[in-house]
Amino acid sequence: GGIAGAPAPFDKGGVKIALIGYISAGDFFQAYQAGAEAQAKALGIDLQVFQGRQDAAQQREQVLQAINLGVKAIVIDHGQPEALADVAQQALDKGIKVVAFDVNLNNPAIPQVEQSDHRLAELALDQALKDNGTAFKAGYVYVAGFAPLDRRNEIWDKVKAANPGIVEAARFGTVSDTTATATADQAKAVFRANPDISVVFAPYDEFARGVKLAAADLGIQDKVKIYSADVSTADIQEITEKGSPWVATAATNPSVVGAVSIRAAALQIAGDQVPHQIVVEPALITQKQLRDAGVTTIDELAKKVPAFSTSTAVTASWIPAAAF
Amino acid sequence: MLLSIEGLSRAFGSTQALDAASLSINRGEVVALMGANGAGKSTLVKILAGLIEADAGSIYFDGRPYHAKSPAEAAARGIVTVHQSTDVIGIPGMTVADALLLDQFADGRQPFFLSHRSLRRRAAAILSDVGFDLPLDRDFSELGTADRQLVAIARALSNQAKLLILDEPTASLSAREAERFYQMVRGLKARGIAVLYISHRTADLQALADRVVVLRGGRVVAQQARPIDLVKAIETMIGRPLSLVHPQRRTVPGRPVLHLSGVRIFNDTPAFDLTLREGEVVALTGVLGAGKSRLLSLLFGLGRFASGRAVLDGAAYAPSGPAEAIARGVVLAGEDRHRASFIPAGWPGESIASTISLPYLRRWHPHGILRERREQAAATDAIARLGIKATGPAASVWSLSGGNQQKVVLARWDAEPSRLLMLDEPFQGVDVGARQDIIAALRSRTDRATLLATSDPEEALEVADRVIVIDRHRLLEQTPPDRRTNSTLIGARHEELA
Amino acid sequence: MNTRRDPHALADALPLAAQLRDGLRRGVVFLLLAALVLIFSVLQPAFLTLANAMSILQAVAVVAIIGTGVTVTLAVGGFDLSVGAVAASSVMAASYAMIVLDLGAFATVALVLAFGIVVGLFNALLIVRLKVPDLLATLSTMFLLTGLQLIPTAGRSISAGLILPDGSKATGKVDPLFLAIGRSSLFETLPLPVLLMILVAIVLFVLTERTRFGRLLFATGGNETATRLAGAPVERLRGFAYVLSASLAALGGIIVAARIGRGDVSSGASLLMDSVAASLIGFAVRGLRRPNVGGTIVGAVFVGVLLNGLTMLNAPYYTQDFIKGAVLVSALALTYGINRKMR
Amino acid sequence: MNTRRDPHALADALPLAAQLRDGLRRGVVFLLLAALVLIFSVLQPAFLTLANAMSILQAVAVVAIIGTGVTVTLAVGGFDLSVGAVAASSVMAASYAMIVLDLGAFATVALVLAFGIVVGLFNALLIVRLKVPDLLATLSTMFLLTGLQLIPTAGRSISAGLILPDGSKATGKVDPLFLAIGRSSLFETLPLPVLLMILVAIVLFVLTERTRFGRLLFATGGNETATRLAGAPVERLRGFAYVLSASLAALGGIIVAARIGRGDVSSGASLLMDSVAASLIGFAVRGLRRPNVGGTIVGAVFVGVLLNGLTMLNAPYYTQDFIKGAVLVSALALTYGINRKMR
Ligand SMILES: Nc1ncnc2c1ncn2[C@@H]1O[C@H](COP(=O)(O)OP(=O)(O)OP(=O)(O)O)[C@@H](O)[C@H]1O
Ligand SMILES: Nc1ncnc2c1ncn2[C@@H]1O[C@H](COP(=O)(O)OP(=O)(O)OP(=O)(O)O)[C@@H](O)[C@H]1O
Ligand SMILES: [Mg+2]
Ligand SMILES: [Mg+2]
Repeated sequence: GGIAGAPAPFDKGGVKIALIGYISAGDFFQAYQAGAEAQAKALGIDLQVFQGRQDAAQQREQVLQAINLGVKAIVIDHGQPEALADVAQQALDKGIKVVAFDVNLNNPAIPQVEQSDHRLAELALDQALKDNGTAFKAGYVYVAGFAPLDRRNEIWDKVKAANPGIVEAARFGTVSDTTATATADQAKAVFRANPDISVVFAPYDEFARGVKLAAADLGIQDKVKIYSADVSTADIQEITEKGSPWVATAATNPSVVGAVSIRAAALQIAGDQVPHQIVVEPALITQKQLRDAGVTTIDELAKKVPAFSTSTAVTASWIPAAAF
Repeated sequence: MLLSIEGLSRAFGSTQALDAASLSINRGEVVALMGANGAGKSTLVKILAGLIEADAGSIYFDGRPYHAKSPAEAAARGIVTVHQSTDVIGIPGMTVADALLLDQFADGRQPFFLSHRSLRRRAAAILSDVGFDLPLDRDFSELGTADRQLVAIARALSNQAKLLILDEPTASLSAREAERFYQMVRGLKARGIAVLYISHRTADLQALADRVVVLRGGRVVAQQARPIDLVKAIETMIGRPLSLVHPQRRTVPGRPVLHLSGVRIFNDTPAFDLTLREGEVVALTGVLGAGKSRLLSLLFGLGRFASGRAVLDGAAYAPSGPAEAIARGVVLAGEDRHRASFIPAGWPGESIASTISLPYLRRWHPHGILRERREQAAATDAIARLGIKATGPAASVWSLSGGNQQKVVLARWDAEPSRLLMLDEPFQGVDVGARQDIIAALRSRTDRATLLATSDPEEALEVADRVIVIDRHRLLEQTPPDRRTNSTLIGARHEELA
Repeated sequence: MNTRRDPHALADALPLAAQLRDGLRRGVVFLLLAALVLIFSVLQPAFLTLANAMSILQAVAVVAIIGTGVTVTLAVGGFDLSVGAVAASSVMAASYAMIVLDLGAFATVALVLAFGIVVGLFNALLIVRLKVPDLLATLSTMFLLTGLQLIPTAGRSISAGLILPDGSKATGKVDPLFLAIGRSSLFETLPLPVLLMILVAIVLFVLTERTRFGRLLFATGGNETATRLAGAPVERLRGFAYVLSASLAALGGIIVAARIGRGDVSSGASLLMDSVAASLIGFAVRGLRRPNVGGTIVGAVFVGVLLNGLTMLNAPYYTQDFIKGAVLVSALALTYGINRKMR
Repeated sequence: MNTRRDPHALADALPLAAQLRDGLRRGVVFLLLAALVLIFSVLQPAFLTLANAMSILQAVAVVAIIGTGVTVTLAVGGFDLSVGAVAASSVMAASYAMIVLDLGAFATVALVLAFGIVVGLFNALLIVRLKVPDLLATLSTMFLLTGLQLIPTAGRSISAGLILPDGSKATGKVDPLFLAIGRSSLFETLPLPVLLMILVAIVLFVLTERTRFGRLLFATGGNETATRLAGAPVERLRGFAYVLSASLAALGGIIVAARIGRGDVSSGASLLMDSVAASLIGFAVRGLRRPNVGGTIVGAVFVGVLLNGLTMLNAPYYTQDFIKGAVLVSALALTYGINRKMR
């Protein structure tokens, strides 16, 4: 059924939208998808989800498939711009609306939803500078080739350049089935080789968990501080644990981003204008804040930190709020 | 002179397999190379075939020096070989037709593009040239040892060879195929093709050899041209006199061990009875594919009789598999040693000692932990008793000559007492001297029944108290006890059946 | 005239039931495939269109091409674990050639194929000359390449404007002609990668199943000693198989690079798994129970149809792997499990 | 797949040069290991400490344990591709048991090990009863599990407070006793996972190399027909190998779960690759050229030392894979390449 009072075609319902993801596994993407699905349900949208499975060629193929299926709009969630730009243009040519999340398709007709990795990194690093001053020995966890990490890396480079007192004593990191434990194994070697590291910037929660595990194994939890990005229920528990060296993380709520992406698509279908740049502001979440508020899960976080749970970006009176 | 070999030597570790051997062959001549197991015959063959290299010595072939580094090079010079091992003839998973044409694929005599029909036609042509009968579309792995030898022979004969080397090609052929094979070799000889021939069957040598060369310990110790005194040659070869006396039949047959009543091998084959008694040696003979191996494997629990009843030592006997058969005291030495008995080279369990101990691990290592000494002792004993030529119990079976490998198989099943010992083609490649010793040992045991399958009627007569002919899966005749007078009769019977 | 009793040739003279069983065994993959197509078409009419069929083939083309290479190494009794890494590093090599070295499409393709051949020769050297077991040799090549591909760019993906480790900026760009390899279609219907897949399939099918060369490849895998004794150059045959599989993997990498238009850092692990899966499923096709090129292609298409159909039905990604596994298990159980009574 | 030595090759006692060559061949992995330790200790004194040695062992424990299981399947002539997926789904199963089913540490461990055994039996069923080729059977099990592990939680990872697909909230939490499996140390020095690895290694080393049972395992892998004809229950032996490898993979999963303290979604592909690598490198240890438990452990430690040392020296991550591959290739070339003159 449709929504009474909504502009066409949402008054009748059954609008087809495709959500084409690049990365399928992992909490972030699950939550993003769940948010998108919830918003789609609230809008009576028939959402077709394609799984990119980290395969850029396949994701490109799926855009073509979505065009063949006759959808009204396509939401592209991450991916490789080079692989997508021309097929996105094909979709536009066929009158299909396109929304891109966290992948810069560099096309004025495509609104860009962003959780702003730059902002994430800035928030976390600002807090690190506030806590530790501008001169300290740092460990940095980074693996190149992952777009969000690469963007967060740009900020790290900038902050280092601006604060010559920050010494990057070691750079490590690994992405595998067991990212957290593999990173922990590396972190232990790093801490042994560089006992004077006091700050670790781990801009991905799996990395942060690995570093925390290493610090616990070595019994140096009180000597280091970990700053990260992203958050999940398990992360909250680790951050608030007694003696945890993980002191702050910066994050957006992926479900909110998912809902915003769908709303951007829906508004376009209804004929409204949406801004080209739609930024969902991340929030800084500190250990102190969490402990003080007694937050233990992501839902409680959403309830207690409203900035984390909703976004007023791109919405309209006829769009019902999604429940997630 | 087609081939002349001067001072050829080759050592494997501490074993001097060939020790300055010299030999020559003329065009159109059939030279029999004789020698006890481990004398160095196959080593010589392998060097000529381009499989291994000599340490010293020179070879001239067809007027030019010869130094083949691969089988392909040997074939290009006109030397074609049938090797002793039946494991190296065809490919499991490919058809018999493919096996027949394998070297034609390799040397380009076949067209690049193939069709199933032309392939089959060419393979059939090869078979009809030699007059053998083989199922062309069957998977090669399903062929028995004898059929495999036929494939190898047919393939070799289809080649344009100047020198044909045959290393025990007839070890498990029956009289009929062997006779057909003799005709073929004579035909080649008439066309001027030279043949270097290795066999432990005196019948072969008598039928074919123009000249014999006797090898001992890697050296040529004697040569004889026609007329050939085979007994003398054999005595030179084994280094002791040959006792030509057949062992006598024991007068007292013991208690029955196994009794079969009304058994059928297949649903539509006739039923038969059979009783085997303690202390007797019974030989089962018949043409190739008659069902000898099948009967033995059914008794060993590899499949079931279509009907009928078996009783072992008074209790019903219907083994579900080799494990149960062995537990009941029924053991089988299979006819294809590579497939049925040996662990591959480089893998734990390839040594002589562990090859012998494999069925007895529970008995010899009762606490589960391996006691190397127990099996070393058994192997040392076997090496001495059967005259196995080896560097020791820890030597790999793959370092043994063909005949010595076969002795290891026999030693395995002789290492512990059993009720019924079954041997399928037990003397393949075993030299005359060793065979006599083994036969004597087999016959000296009165605590078990022995049933052996052989395609050679002579051999059956030589070893058994009783000879049973099998044809198309039925037992045909149990010959009366006096074997010598009946030898011609069995031979005739054989011909008639074939 | 064969008068002998033949326990294994019973199939031709046997009851109808057994013949049916045998037919089922040979046809089970095709039956399952037909069933899938039927179900998906009923539930989602858009499934059974020419465009979607081409999408499916397009999606499986790379895996099928790499899979045929793996199949050839399986045929010679080996196993190439490095194909995924070769394909992944070919993607990097192609992008590097264009973006950093500023080469054109032809030079790039030639360079990447040459790279594949070199890797194949390296594998062949390890396996044939140094006698390193196949799995071991290709596994180390896999690690080598997984690392090697990252070194020229210090782990970064390659796209226009890349900053090189020495701080300078790459000046080249991706040649549109190169992109056409992955993105253009013949007569607006047949995507070029699909055409390449069909060509590779035909050539390799004929080569392996219909020529004496193919016989020797299988013979080498079945019994290397016997094949050498028959005078075949088994070493060269095995070497050939590895060079072929690495070249095909490089071709697969070229197609991927042309489709995504940049050099993306990836381990190639999923390409390896998927192409191995295709060649292994191929064993079951036509009940052959051995590596075969035709089966590999069918296997790849089979998985492609399954995943495409499930996606169209909006099945969550985590059920897709499970269903893939379940369908695979049933196909195998039917192919191998049936007919066991006959022995 | 051809892991066996040529039946016509030999290695008997020979002159001094040959003996030296042979010694080098047998010791090359240890020599390389010693060289690595030396270099790393000189460049970074913190490397050669007991604590760091324990860190290295801790890092390789899971891979080593899973690798020994793979080794046993290699010994019976098979290959278990499903171990990575079994370990990954054991991580999920352990967390599910505690967080959703609210079980304690003991019940959880029992449940996960039982899960491993069931998967092993399933593999054994496919391989031994239905005669599906090993690679094919374990590959499909891998796909099955990769999907299956995600279904109970709809693809989410599992931690306290998880929202189940039906909307309710999980009430359990991770038992601290369970976490101790991955995080506690004996006498403050020997981490429990390392202890487990040592126990597994000793038990399996003795079992495979020193008992009649081990002899039968290898015999089955060497020549199944011959082993059956010698009266051994080859089917049960092969089944045992798969049950063992799946159980060890489940144990590996338990350790991972206890280290990370939650159920993380992963395919297990890198666990598979690393443990296969360990068992294959094991071939080269002591020049055995065959699967062996001792070698597998040494192989895992070898890779662990390399990666730990390189990390300490701050070698960029992208060079590590390459160096790993290069070191592997040299070890292989030396182990297998030497001594070829003897033919
Ligand atoms: N690969 C090998 N490694 C070690 N020793 C070997 C090898 N091949 C042969 N030998 C040894 O060389 C000697 C000669 O073996 P060869 O195979 O030439 O004997 P043969 O005359 O063919 O014997 P048979 O009649 O039993 O076949 C034997 O002592 C054998 O053990
Ligand atoms: N284990 C087996 N596997 C495959 N085929 C077999 C097996 N045993 C026997 N056969 C085939 O069954 C038929 C009956 O042969 P069987 O081996 O019993 O006869 P045989 O008298 O021993 O002859 P042969 O001299 O060929 O061994 C032959 O065609 C043989 O190839
Ligand atoms: Mg010989
Ligand atoms: Mg027989």
